[in-house]
Amino acid sequence: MAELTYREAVRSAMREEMRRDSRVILMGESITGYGGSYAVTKGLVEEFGPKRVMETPIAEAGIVGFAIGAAMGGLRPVAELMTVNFALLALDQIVNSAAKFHYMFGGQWSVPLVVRTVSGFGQLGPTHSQTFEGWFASVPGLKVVMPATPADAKGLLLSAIRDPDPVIFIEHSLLYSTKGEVPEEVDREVPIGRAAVVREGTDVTLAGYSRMLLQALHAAEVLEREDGVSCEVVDLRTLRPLDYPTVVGSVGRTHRLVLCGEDWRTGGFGGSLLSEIQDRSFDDLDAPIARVAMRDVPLPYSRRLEQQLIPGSQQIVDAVRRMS
Amino acid sequence: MAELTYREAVRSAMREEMRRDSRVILMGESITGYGGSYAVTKGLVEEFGPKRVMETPIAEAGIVGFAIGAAMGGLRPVAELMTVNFALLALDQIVNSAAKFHYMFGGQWSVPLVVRTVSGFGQLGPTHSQTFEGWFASVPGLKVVMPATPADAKGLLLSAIRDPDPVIFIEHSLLYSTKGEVPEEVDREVPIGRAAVVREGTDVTLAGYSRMLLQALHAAEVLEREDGVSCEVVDLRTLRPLDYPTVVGSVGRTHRLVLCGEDWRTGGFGGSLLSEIQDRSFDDLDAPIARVAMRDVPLPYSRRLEQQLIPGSQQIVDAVRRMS
Amino acid sequence: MATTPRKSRPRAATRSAGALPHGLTAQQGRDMYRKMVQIRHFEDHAAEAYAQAKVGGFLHLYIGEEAVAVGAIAAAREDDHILGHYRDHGYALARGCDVKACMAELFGRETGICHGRGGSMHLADASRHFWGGHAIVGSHIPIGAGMAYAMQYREEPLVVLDFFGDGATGNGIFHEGLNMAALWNLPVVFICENNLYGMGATLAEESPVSDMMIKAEGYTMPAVQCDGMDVLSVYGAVQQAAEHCRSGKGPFFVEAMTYRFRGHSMADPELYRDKEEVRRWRELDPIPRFGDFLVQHRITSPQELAEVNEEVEAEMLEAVRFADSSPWPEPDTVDRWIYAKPIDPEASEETPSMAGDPAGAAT
Amino acid sequence: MATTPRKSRPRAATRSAGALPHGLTAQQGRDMYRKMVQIRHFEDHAAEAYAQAKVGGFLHLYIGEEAVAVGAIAAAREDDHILGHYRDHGYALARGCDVKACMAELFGRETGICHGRGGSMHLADASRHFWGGHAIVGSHIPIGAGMAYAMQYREEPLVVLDFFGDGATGNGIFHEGLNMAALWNLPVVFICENNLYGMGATLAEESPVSDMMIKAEGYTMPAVQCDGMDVLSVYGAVQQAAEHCRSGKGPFFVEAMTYRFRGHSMADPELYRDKEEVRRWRELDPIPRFGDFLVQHRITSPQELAEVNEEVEAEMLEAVRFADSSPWPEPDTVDRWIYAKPIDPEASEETPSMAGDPAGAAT
Ligand SMILES: Cc1ncc(C[n+]2csc(CCOP(=O)(O)OP(=O)(O)O)c2C)c(N)n1
Ligand SMILES: Cc1ncc(C[n+]2csc(CCOP(=O)(O)OP(=O)(O)O)c2C)c(N)n1
Ligand SMILES: [Mg+2]
Ligand SMILES: [Mg+2]
Repeated sequence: MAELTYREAVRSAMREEMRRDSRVILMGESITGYGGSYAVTKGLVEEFGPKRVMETPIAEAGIVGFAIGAAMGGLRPVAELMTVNFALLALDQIVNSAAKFHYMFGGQWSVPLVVRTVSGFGQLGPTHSQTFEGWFASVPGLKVVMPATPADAKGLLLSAIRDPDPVIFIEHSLLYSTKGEVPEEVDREVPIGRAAVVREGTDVTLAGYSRMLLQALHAAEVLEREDGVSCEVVDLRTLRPLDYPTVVGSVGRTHRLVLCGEDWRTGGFGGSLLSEIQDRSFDDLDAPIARVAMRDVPLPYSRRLEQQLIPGSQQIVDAVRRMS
Repeated sequence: MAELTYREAVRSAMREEMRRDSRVILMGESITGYGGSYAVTKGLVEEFGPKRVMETPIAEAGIVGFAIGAAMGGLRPVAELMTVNFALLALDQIVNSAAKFHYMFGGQWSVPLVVRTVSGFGQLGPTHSQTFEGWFASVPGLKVVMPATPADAKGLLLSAIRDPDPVIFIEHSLLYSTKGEVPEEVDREVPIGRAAVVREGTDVTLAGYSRMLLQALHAAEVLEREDGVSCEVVDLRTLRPLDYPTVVGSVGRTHRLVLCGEDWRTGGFGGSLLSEIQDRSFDDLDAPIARVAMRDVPLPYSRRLEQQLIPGSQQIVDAVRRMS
Repeated sequence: MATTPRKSRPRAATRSAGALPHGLTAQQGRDMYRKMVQIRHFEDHAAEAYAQAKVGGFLHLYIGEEAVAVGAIAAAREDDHILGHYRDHGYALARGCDVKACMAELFGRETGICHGRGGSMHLADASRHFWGGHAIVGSHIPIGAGMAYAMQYREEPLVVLDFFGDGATGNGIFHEGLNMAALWNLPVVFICENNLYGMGATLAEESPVSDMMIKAEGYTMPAVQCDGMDVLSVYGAVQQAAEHCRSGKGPFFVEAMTYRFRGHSMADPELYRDKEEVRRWRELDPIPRFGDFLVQHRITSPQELAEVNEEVEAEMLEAVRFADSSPWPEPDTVDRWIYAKPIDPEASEETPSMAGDPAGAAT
Repeated sequence: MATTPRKSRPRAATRSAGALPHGLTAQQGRDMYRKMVQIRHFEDHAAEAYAQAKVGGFLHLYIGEEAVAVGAIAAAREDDHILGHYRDHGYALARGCDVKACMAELFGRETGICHGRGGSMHLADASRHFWGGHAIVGSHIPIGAGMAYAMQYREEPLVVLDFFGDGATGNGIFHEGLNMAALWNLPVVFICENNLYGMGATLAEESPVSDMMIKAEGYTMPAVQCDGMDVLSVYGAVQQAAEHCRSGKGPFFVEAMTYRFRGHSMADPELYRDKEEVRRWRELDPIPRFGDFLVQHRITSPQELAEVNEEVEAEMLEAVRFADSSPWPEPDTVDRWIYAKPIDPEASEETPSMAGDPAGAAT
């Protein structure tokens, strides 16, 4: 085990997989000389050269289309879209090409593509502070992964690169400098499609992913300390396919559920989750499922307004308190 | 009152508004000589000329960006995106430009833009049979309208063109030839943001929009005839902002709710709706809210497979029967 | 508006008997003729089946443009890669895809080349290096560049032929793809089928320049224009282009001037062009034109051509019979192929350790 | 990789005292100088405030490029429209936007030019026809074309200046916008600030051609290159371009060769370019260069220039004070401006008639 930052964990997954498999290539904007806008790819072009770490023009749709073709030609491309806000420019390629080919061509070939991108905020203003995991997670044919910890960031990225299907891998800018133990063995994949109970509890389940998982863990501590409430915390890790059994199992024990996300409440992924879990757990539930989500506002630049809007552990604590 | 098809109703809203207001222009692919891929704009270039009915290159992002600029310059553009599948190419402009400007520039100007587009299927294959209303409806700053009847198609389009905000107006290819009474007066707007109880009932509420509204009405008839179940049917009409009071009011009377949509179950708009209505109506509900939605499959070309997947009145009937 | 066919290039009419230009053998010439006839008859039958509601959705006919796919694909190696747009029957048949399986695809049957999942717009045959049939205009342009990158990276001497229409050049994705191909010097031939219309839009409505090859200049990409109604002209242009690519000199742009004799799709009322224009172009029909050429050069005879027509017609009747009597996909297969590696979380244990399982790579 | 500054065009050094080229008056010359100084000082203070964490998010400095915005905007009418990208302080100040309000925007205050909602990347001032500050690369290019269409349609003699970087030309949206502007002959000047980098990508990594103006050729759009380190060169180019547009001759492309002295944003470690290159370009600093020119031509004196510097510095200190002491937006205003016409279905009666209400237009 080594202690790595989330950023280093992502980088080490790429580095190890590139060492292991010469088909793996990276491509993206400012990922070479600049080292990536969040410094994730730093040092990789020096080790692997510009044929394997490709500096691209600012052309998100082209990047993803190109990576799809490279995948069809036998490579294992990892395309970086600088932030998920710019992924909107590539949605056609992601949805109409990557997610469709295996199905619509009758299983003739698959698209082993990873699209790495980043959610987050921090006074970036309305166009640069969004998160769209729910959109990706609604598309059959895509797998969608959002790791919360360095260990998962590494293990899930290894799985994603080795997966024969297109995987949308969403990192979080506010997690890059968080640290955690990461197994060193090259083959420590974390399987796609499995949630994890990361804290056991008896009174309420908090289910989250990415940054909100850490917020949920923090909320669990506060609730234990201040309210004597025992929270079970589930890290969803993969949004598609979603590991409903783990969530339903937890709800079967706690009878209460809070879903924690950062996307807008209306149309956000939490609604879909809630709908499905309600179906499966209706008789287990002692209270309506609660959601913590972003208020329906384009996230403004001003620090004060932004801080007021970003969901965090306090909102989770409040949601639990309102339940009981 | 005149009997018009849904197609004619959409066309007549544009024609009347163009006669009334010289700032209104149309733009889109094959909307002039060809008359529009669903013949909606037929005859308009002949009446208003190519300066007001603009044939564009096949450039969805450019079309929407251009229309945003035209709106900022004082015009009232109605941009047609041939189908909602191609709207993916324009999502950046819709989400990061149109939906954001009024907010992020501090209310200095608005973007009075209508994006008309079309959902639907009919052996069009996986890339051409999708519907993304839930994505649009999740974006603060957009208004999203999906009319079910010719009268609403006309009245809501009039409202949309006159609205100072960007409105996504989604028609349905399978509704174009349906007929209905449409008021003739030019100013018969149907207000954005109001649902309508289109059939009264006592046992269960069926809420739908666009084509699924007609399916719900049909299901209501079947259920009344065959099961003696009295359905109240609510036409949501506007998905953002959504008229929750009308839905909640109906559920207060019937205590049961089926949400009817055509988008994929996972991540679809129904999940968001369910989440919100459950919050508001938990104590009123005698059964979990049921959803009719598209199975999570890229809609295949083959007629047999497609027919098996498309949600319709039978699924609504089944959902109600499972409830009681 | 370009309403008059361009003057075609000088024909090879002065060559001696039995000789074809560009190093083509007589057999290759006869094969190319047969391929064009196949495409034509295939589509006539497809249109008929569409009228009988046996084929549904969008059906885009390539009739009139057969020389482009046939000439271009004949000029490539068998294992060179092909991508094209939704008007794709020509690419499939020119590449030698199974005619029955193609027809069955249009009929939506399990025996279809994509098991009925894709339909007319999404034919593909990976075993023949034909990678689709792409229905989103221009989307396959960067995809083709990416495939070419994989060939370059893997040092395979293969070239990608990427076909699209004049209309696609108005979409940004076209430029993003060309830019990347040029930046990285990739072995891809971009083949623009300039048929003067993008659905109902005329060339003049799509683009301020009417020669699409001009658009390659911003990428310092060499380009040629050829007569898309003359299979030999296309063959020559693509042969030159593919050689250029294969020798490591980077991408090449070929513009084939052509015309679709039928509407954009079966739904097209064709109000945007006049019958006289269509008539003039029909006179350049590439099939009789090449047939006459072959006869003139004594590479074949009128009788042989008539036989080809009959054989192909019989083949097509058989294909329609096959398609029509083929089974539908089984209802319970509708979830197949959403993923190459389906993952069923329902099968997972409830609380896997956070470190995950060390299962081997799925490569 | 273009690492050496291009030779600048011949300077107007032979002109007689007091005379400026392009018909500029002495006062206009002095104003342009002051504007450049304003931008420089504004950004120095912004960078300082950023270091103090009073300004957050992304901050992109225009230092080194001031001559482009100032020269171009001076060459336009006051009511011509301006759009630009996220590196936008220069456009705002060159257009005369309130310095305090701009600074307060960076501080996220209610007194900000966009009430703190947009921040540095999203400055705008509709009253001065400055339409933003656009943070999605290239997104404003078709938007500018659309505004130009509105001007043409309404027969207003106004021109749009649309500023973007070299990097933006790799994005499809650039081409879609240029194509439309050319097709419809619109009065828009596309101003490409070629500063040799798109974030960390060099020109050679972005584009197979290093002169961005070549990309206008595919649209038959006239183009000129100018020295972006020389405010007069930019002025001349944009004056010519705007005249062309205003006289109904359609769009025009101006490429200004320039250089950003600082990193892409405050977060940039600048590993991708060498210090020597930066040093060489710094020698071409447009501010002292134009100052010297004005002194040489006796349009101003070194003392006057020093005074300008002092006045501007005082102005900026005042702006920082203003911003720093301005109120934050009120928490309960966070929902303001999501819509121009908010609709509250909560206020609706439950069952409106299907025909809807006949309320008047919201125009
Ligand atoms: C992105 C996108 N926009 C619009 C369409 C609808 N559409 C299908 S074909 C077509 C015209 C394409 O013209 P061209 O590229 O010239 O090819 P042709 O049909 O003439 O062979 C259009 C607009 C589409 N499929 N994809
Ligand atoms: C569509 C999109 N992709 C990526 C980014 C991230 N990004 C911001 S600025 C920039 C570089 C732009 O370079 P250029 O156009 O040359 O302008 P410059 O910064 O040099 O002034 C990039 C990649 C973005 N904002 N939008
Ligand atoms: Mg065409
Ligand atoms: Mg630049």
